[in-house]
Amino acid sequence: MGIIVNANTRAIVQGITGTQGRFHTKLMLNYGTNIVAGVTPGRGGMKIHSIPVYDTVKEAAQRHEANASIIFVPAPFAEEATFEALDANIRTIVIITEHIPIRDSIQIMAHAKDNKAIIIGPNTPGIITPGECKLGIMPAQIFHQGTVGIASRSGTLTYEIADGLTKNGLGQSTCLGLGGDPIVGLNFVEALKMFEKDRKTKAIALIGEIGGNAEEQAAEYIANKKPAKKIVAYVAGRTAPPGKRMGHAGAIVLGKSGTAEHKIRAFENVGVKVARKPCDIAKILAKDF
Amino acid sequence: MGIIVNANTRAIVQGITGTQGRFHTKLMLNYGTNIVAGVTPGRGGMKIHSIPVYDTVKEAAQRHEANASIIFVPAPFAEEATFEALDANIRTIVIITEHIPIRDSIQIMAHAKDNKAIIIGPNTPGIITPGECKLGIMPAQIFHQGTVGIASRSGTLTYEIADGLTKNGLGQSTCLGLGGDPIVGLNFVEALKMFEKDRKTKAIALIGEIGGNAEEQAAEYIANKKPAKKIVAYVAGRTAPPGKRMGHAGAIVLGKSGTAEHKIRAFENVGVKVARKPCDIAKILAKDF
Amino acid sequence: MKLFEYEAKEILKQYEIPIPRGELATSPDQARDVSNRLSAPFVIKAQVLVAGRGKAGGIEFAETPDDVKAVSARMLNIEIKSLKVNAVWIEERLKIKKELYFGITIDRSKRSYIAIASFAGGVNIEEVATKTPAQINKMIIDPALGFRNYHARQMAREIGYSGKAMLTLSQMFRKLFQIAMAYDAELIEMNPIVETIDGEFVAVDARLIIDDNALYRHPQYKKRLLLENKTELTATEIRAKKAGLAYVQLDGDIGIMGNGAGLVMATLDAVHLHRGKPANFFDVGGGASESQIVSALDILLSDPRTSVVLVNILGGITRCDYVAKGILKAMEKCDSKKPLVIRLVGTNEEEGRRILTETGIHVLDNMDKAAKRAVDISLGR
Amino acid sequence: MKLFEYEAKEILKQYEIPIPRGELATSPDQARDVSNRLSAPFVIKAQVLVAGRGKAGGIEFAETPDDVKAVSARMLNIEIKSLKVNAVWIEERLKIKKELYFGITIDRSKRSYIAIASFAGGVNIEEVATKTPAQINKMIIDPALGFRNYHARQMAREIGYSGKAMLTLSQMFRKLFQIAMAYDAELIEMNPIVETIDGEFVAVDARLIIDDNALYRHPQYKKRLLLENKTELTATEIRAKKAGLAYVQLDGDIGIMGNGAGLVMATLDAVHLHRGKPANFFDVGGGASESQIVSALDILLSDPRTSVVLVNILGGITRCDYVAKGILKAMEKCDSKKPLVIRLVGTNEEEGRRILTETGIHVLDNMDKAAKRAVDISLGR
Repeated sequence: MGIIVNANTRAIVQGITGTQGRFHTKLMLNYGTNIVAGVTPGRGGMKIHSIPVYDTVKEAAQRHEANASIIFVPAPFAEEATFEALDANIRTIVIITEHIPIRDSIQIMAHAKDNKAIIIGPNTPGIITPGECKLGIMPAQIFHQGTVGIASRSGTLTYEIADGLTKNGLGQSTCLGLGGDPIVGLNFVEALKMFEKDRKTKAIALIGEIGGNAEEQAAEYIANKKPAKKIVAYVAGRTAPPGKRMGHAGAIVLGKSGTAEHKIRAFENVGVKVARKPCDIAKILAKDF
Repeated sequence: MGIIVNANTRAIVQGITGTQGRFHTKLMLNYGTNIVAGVTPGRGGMKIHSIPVYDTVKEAAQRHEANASIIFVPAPFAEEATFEALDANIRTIVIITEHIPIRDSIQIMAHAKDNKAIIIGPNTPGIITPGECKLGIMPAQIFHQGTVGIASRSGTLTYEIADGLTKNGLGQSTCLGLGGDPIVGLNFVEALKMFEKDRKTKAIALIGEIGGNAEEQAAEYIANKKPAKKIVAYVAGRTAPPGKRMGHAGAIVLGKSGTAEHKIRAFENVGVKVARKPCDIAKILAKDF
Repeated sequence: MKLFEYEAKEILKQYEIPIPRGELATSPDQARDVSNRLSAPFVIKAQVLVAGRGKAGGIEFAETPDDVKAVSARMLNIEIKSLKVNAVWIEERLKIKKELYFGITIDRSKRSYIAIASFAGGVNIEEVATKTPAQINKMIIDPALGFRNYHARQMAREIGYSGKAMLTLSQMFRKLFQIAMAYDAELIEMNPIVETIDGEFVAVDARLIIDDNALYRHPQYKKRLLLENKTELTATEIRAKKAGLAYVQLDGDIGIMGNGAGLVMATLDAVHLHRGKPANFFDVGGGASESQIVSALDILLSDPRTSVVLVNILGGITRCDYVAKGILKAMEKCDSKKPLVIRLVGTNEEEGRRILTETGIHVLDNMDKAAKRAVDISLGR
Repeated sequence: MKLFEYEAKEILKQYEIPIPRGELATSPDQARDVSNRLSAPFVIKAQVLVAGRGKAGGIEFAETPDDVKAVSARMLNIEIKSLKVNAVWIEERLKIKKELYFGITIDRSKRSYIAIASFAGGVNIEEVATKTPAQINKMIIDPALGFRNYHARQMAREIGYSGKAMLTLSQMFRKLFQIAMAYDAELIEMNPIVETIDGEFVAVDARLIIDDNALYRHPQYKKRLLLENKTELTATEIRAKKAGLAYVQLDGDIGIMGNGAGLVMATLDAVHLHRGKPANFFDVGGGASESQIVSALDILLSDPRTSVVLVNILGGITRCDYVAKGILKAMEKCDSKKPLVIRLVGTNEEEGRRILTETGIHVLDNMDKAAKRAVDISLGR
């Protein structure tokens, strides 16, 4: 099973006619993802990799009974695209787009909450339930079916860690990029809750980084709820100089709660083992399997 | 008991320092309404008729455990005032103010709906549960405790009819002005549902007028739900020339569904007796008591 | 408040919605000059604030500037539905492939704005709605979201367009919504939007009614509303409006004044039931001041059409003592011999009654009786 | 993007938020001229894009225009936190009764804007927040509602004001929110707002950071961002930014480039663990094009501080074949002898690896090993 996406996911691609949309639709189809339609306003009627393209999400969703969307549209149009998906009753939305203004993201999340929808991202590699569904841009060959659930704030670092797990014989139930922006949809706590309920998931890896307090909130949740499943963490940015921007706004060091040290201590205080290097995640988990 | 307001109502007055606010606060206090505080931004600390005035609704509501508000502020500030009351967890709001732009009223109603609040008005004389609570500007001497529930789209016409009832020995459970604007909060159907549940109410009078389709909706509701209580109606504007504005926008004749004839027929078709003159309401009801 | 076609089109132009090239003219010569700057053929449209001007001779075609002058001369000389034509709009006539409708108005029962689109524009949209409702596409506008680009695209799709045409059309829809919000429109519509044989979309006629209650946000129009020759209001209606009163002229002889639209309508109905004919609808509204009562009565008493004046006041916010004082002042001021029938009950009723009775004026407390008395007087009974 | 104090104050002024009378000067003479137009006493403030300039000599007082000239001459000659002072802001010094704080920023965990007010302004607000959190009033801003007048009034009440003072202050708060939205602020603050002994409220310092991702909506600032002498960025950082790359200069000797902020940070961490010193943080981001890879490597190879360059690419949107081609082109272009350590896995990995191996470049597939190799080279091991 895994969480959020699986063999029953019927996805549309918003922005399917753009370079990235087209390229990754192909890769998702190759992986076996059930992409049922694409949407690009003004391009209705054409086909991309045999997938029908519509002018509106409403048409695409209704005709193909879609239940998920992956968004590739440029940042200035991402808010609109998400709203359009929400209004068409799509309740699982992966926003790949990066550089979305914070003001727009805040509106996206508020409207999604009103609609009880799951937003993954923005600025995420997406989500993959290996062997069932890939709704994202991650290199598929890295991932294998298994029992480790991964939730990560970082894109490529997730691949790094999943690759390490796979090479050590540890497959994944679902691997989830939360997105690298200051404002994202799904967070660690919500992902933890889902992984706890998922029967296939036996262990959970949380990949954090400097900035914000999502890791601290996860630690607090773990302290209160004491999940039965094994949890391991990694936090990137120990050596990031405070106050400097590390590539995206999500990584600005904001006070103590934003530092890697603070996050690592928060995890360790509640009994979560924290890997020093990405490759140590696999070593820590391997001991238990 | 009656509906919405009763002896347990603890109301604040927004715009208490204005001429109308001040005047009607006095009259409501005289009636025995539990007015616990007033609000006028910038006037916090003063007293009106011994009632403390606050700068914000939040303070007034929290310190005095208010559960209702009556709004007298000028039209350009009415949207803000209603939002402030809603944000302070007040869930019964009577908007006396007239001439509120439609665009503002639409926002008021949407936000009230999100908060599951009851809005009475705008452009309403308010609501009175005789002998318990008057939250409005109606002349109190007209109303008497009794068993007829009145819901009306018109202000003074309501007094006319209540006066007629009282003089014929028919008191009222609650008398409610829905407001004369095109966009109002509570409507006939919602008022009907409440009156049906209210044990004190034995009969219901609906006072409609030309414009909109609130009467037709009420008729449809009556056809579907077949309420057990006796319902009588009056519709003003039989002789109104179509297309002319009758004093407020709420009375524009819009197509057939806006005419008095259409509304009267809708009521009669579902077995509701329609009075030809306001004073006939009392005559029709008197037969049954 | 209704805007003239040329005012509405000016706004559309500011928002870059395509409209036919055109200009306003207030004289036949100016009409010819204007058309010299445009390309033939032409359309000449009377600028009057009533619907249905086409059937009343308010829209005509012309091939040459001289024709335009002749047509304009005729049009500037007529009345349409009793309103004088003070200006004509001259514009280039398009080659029509299809006529569409798009409008935004209020849906009272949904408590929101509603967008309406149809591929069957160019005729009375209410008729289409009644006879072939399937040709009308409606969309309730979520007050929190507004009418977004994708909503506009959905509507353009629903009336049959796709690809680039859908995008162009949806932008027009979306802009009209922006105008509706910016101008507090109670109703705004482009009817028809013409799809030309070249595949362009052009708003050929535009209606815009501004919510009167929002006019304080639009002072330029508020000012224009009460300019003579620039309004659909009669002189008396303008006078009432300036005094902050709601007055509508009717064709009977019983002047009627009351407080509250519902009560005044019921009074009209009561007069009718007794076979009388109201001269007007006159609502002094809630909380009328003494001076408003004076203005209102002054208008009624000085109207040569009224034989009797019926005042029906039931005081809530309106205080009976103010009304009584106003009545006395008005009678003093007008020195009218016209009979007055006064019904006065409600807030400060005793005081009001005392003021009037002291000066010998009889006051009734029953509306139906007051209506009957007024009718009796008007019929000389 | 950080705005200069004078830029932020210009915006405040447009929104009619009271600020002290003041002007910008870029030379000591101009500073004196400016102060002649103002009333003594004066404050001279260095216009640099770093926090804490006060302690670094960036804020001084003066009594006469000649004093202003002298102070400005000194200030225009220094560097504050390694940034040259190119301009000073001269303004009238106020008579302070009280200093307040008001700011708006992002609350990540609530996914919304948050307003922060305190009656203990004028010092580091983070310090107040840590030591005496009760002196900080916070309000989460509902994205659907925004920060309305009554929210502003509530906050003004909460920091102890009522009556007219509350109204005045709340209007300043509300306007700051409007600015925050209009300018896509990540952070905006007035610190301090001075309550003068005359009871006026004046925003004495203003900070505004625009969300970089929203700069496309604010072209005037986007343009300014990359002007030399007008930015907090180093020359290399400007160069990287122009190429669409995220670069931060550090003080070691191992040039590091990767794709994805997390991966690059992990690479920095790994280099540290092996006791190496990164020269920089360099994220080429998702879907980097060949030419971006060329620009990035060009910057690193031509940096005299780097002894070795570590490339760590794990391809998702980024395609390994593009990266490989970019690496070859960059090497050709720079003709650098600097050792390159390349780690390349992910999308189109085989093709990328083939391209590089064919030209004799060794490619690693393990990040930790690559980090170790780079450190070994830098330490001459």
